Amino acid sequence: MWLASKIKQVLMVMKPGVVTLKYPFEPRPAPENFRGAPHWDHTKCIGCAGCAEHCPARTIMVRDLCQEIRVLLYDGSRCTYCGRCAEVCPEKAIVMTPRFEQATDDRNDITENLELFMLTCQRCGRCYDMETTSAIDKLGLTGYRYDSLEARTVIRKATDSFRPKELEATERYERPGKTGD
Amino acid sequence: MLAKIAKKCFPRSLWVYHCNSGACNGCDIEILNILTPYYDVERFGIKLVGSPRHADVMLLSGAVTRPTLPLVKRAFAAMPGPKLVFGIGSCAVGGGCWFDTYNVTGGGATAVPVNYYVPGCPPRPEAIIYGVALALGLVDKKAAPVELKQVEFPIDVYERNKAWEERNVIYEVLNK
Amino acid sequence: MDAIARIETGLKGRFGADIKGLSSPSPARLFVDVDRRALRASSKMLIELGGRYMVGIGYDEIARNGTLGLIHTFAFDADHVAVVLRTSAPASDPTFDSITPDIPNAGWSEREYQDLLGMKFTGHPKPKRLILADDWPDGIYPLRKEVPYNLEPPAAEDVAYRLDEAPPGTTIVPVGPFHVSLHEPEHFAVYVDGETIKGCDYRGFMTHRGIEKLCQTQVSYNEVPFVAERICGICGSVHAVCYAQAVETAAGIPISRRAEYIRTIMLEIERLHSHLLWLGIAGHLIGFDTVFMQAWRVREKVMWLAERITGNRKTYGMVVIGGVRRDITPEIRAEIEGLLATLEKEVMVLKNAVIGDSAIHRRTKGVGFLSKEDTIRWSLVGPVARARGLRLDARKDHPYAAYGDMTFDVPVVDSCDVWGTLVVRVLEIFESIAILRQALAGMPADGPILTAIPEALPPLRHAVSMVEAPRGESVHYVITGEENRPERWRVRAPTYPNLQAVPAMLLDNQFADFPIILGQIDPCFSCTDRVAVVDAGTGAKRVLGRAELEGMSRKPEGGGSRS
Amino acid sequence: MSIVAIFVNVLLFLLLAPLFEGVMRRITARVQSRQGPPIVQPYYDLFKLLGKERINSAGNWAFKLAPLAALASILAVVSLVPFGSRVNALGGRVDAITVVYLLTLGGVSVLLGALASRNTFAAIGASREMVTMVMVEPVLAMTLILGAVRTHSLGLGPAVFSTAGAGFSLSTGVMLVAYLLALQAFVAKQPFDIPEAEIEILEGPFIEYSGPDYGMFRIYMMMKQMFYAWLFVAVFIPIGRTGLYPLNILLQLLGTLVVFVVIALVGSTNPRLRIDQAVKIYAVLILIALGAVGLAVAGV
Repeated sequence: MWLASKIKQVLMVMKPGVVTLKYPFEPRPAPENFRGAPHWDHTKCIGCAGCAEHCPARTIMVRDLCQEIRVLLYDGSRCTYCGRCAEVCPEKAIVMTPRFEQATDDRNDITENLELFMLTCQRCGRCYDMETTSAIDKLGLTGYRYDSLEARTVIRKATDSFRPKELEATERYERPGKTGD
Repeated sequence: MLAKIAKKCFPRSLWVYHCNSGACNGCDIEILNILTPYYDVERFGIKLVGSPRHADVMLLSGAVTRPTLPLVKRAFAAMPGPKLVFGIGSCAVGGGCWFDTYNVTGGGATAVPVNYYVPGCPPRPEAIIYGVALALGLVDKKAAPVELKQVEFPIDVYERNKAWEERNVIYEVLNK
Repeated sequence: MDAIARIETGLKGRFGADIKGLSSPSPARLFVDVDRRALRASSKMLIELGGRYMVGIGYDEIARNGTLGLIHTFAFDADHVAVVLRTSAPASDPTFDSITPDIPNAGWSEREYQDLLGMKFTGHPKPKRLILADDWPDGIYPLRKEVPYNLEPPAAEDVAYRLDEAPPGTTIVPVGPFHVSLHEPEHFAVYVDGETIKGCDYRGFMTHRGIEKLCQTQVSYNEVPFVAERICGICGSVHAVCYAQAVETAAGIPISRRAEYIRTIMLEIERLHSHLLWLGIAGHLIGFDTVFMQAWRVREKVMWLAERITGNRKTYGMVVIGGVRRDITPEIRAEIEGLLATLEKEVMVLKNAVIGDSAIHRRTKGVGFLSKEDTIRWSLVGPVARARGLRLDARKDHPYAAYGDMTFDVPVVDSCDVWGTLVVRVLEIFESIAILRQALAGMPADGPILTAIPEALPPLRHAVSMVEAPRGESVHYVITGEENRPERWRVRAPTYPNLQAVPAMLLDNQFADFPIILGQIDPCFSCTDRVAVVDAGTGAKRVLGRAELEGMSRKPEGGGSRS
Repeated sequence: MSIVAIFVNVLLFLLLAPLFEGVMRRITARVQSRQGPPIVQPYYDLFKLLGKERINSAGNWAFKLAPLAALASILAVVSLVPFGSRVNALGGRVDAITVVYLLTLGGVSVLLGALASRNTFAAIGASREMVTMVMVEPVLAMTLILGAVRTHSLGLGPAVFSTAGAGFSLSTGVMLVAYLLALQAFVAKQPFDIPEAEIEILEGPFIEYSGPDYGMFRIYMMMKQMFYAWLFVAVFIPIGRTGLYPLNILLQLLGTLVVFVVIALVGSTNPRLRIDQAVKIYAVLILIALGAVGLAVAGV
């Protein structure tokens, strides 16, 4: 009886045969609405920082360098790929690409650095939570959002409440190389 | 001569030691998943072992919480010779949603030197296999930093030295 | 209504003066505000009236009225009612008399708020540290409002966790933080005499990540479901649904019938993959790797389906407050039906192979025995309770989402051991398939899947909600707050009560069975991160230092272990 | 010529033991419907282990000596054994009892290593290994004694090839059954791989060993497996009796391969037993073996 059940088991498991996928040598693409790495389309982004407000992992940081330039840094190391930013963006500038092969040996490979030109804001009212205040009103040089890109943390404080020492730490901002094409 | 053979055989037989330092066990299930029939990393010679003494690769999953920080360091120290550390999942790569709460010390890098990061929450088994293949040198890296500018700004705003501030009067107005 | 009336008259009769308020916002809920003097007596009475203790919640109201609030929740499963007992104490002297002597399951809640809120419980049998790390300085209570969420205090001097004294004649086997069978950092000091287990002490909390504090200070309402999903990697959407339901009942937001159906479908898909996962892990724990491989091969199709529906294999991200984010389109519906057909055949093959195998009988029958009375006393939930003759299922006792109009039966076995839990879980897979078919058929064809949330949710509303996770009943308690953020959010996972009973199940079993006995409750420590201690009976006092905790890993070069 | 046979024995066993282990891992993988490692994977594992750093965590001489003693004992057994049914120079001078003694020495050195590493899991592994050795070695000893009784000589050649020498009989049949059932325990594979239970006590006795030490224990385990599988073929199945020495070796290796396939199939379809359940089964095995020897003494 014991032997019979064993032989039956062996035959039973042999039926499906070898099912191993030859993955790294044959591609296994993710389904089309897969929530992979988010990508910012800098031509559509209006710099309203709605995504930075709504990211559960607080990996999207916004900093105003001066009256005209707002820098948006997405640090992929803590991103949990929940797709909340893509859902909240009023301009649908963020797309959850089906890219999942993000393995790397240096954490800077999974970051996105966007420089947005804020001078041409026409107060069109499309940006995030327009009814309370517009992004440009908050934008005063002191900047309503001054997250530390170096320490990669969202600080949610305006610049004027910073001590000078903290400001120096953020001086070493290097501009991204290529122009948005 | 033996050392040369051993070095050549090292990537072909990686014994993996799984260290969960505070993960939600989503990544642990994916780590076990790559041993199951559909993905089966044993074809690369990877085996899950129970003791750090026999291990070559430490699979770190989970944001290193305060109590596990010394334990992860000890487990890493207990591993012999040529060893690698893989950080699997957003918690190990950067600390996850709770990277800065009172009981979490941040990602895997705060405890041990991490060689390869596999982001994802949880990363697909294919993504983990891709990370392993990257370490074995079978594939090359696809991730690259993205840096974009909306416009090439005419004046260079970034010359933040004394001269620039005098020239630009708006700073006096605001710095009172 | 008669149940609520019966409880009200009972409580008023005994504690007329001390009861400050009775309110019943819905036919299935009763909120009782009682003075802290009568807390223990009223809790004892609720248990005698047939209640089952669920969870305790502590919250900090110092800013508002200078008090620390304490809530105990009880479930009356037969009458489909949940009773919430609320009391508070001035912040100057936050002492309550402990209810653990009558209700052993409350031991953990009270110790948790001793750690996190600084409350004191007189008469608690084991007031040891529970949640915070060993080197967390005393006096700092993280859940208090004035303590920032990202505080990292310097380590107190190397204070080692005092494990219980070992019974005489037993050696300590440290099933250490990184044990192959545990998959999660928990430490069991198992007291072994030869091969039989005499007792066990457990120091957990290595996966405590301060989620509740995070979601009270940093994360807003609609992001909390995405953090809730990552509390546990296997029953993620259970926590998200439970949280969303709690907020919706608290704020009174109605959600569309179609969204409820989609939530039910996602919960059942999660139960399918969770039970198949456990079947594989159980096979792995008794050394039968072929069952592990075959069960997970069958499970893989469910994961691929979930990936196509929701965009991620495990953290579905479907649930937000007010409904669901993605819809079940007709072609996905066809795919689900196709999967259910193949799954039924494959799981039938697995069932015959596993249940018919005498070798598995030998390793699971009579192992990890816990009598029905102990199960009631420890108020265990889920398949562990259903394998011991208790018909407990939140889907039937406290119906939520679309379970009201699903017809399914709850498999109950009374063999009181690991074998019972295995049979119950396999039968539940077939029940889930049946529920999924009914849900797909009964889903309203159209209708919105997400209702807009009003401007701001009304603050200071209390609500408790229960969801049947694959491991048992998961309870969430929410108090709504201002600035678009919950004031207090309490999570109790099913492993929380079950883990307390593990040491009782371990007594007088073989050490080789330790993994499978622990495995039968399908522990999800990241859900629970709680501590259980067994009274290991008599025994000389022997204090063990931190080194014993890391028995697994030692310093090289003559480090030498101290066994 | 018989001096060369010693080297042939040692070389063949050293080279082919990992190959058979690779075959077994491949079959276990196929039963679990997955592709499984390449056949030469154990070679990679061994060479990698030899290249790793050695952590001497217990620091005493017994801890360092144990792997050497284990490897030495199994190499001694392998060099004595009449492989390819030709008694070599060393084989002539020893008898069956020496082989049993050397095999037990291997088990004892594993115990020595486990207890020297002062680790709680190793201590439990050592106690289980002791129980297995005490209960299972007698069955091996009785197989050889049966051969000696039937061929009236304790010499290694006649004791091992007793069926070929004195023909098949009822006692050999009963002994065949006992040996087959005990094979899984000899080889320490799935239903009986309790001392090295990977799940509960993390590779049991070998938990503290790393790098070359653990490599030596692995090769020791592999060669022990191959020896027991070969012994089954040599004692009970009269193939490899032709005059040609290389042909004998080839036939016996094929027989060993078949035995390995059977071990792998049985191993992958059974959960691990607990030590107390296993002890009950071992007791039954010893009784069957004693019965067989009794029959042999009665001349049946």
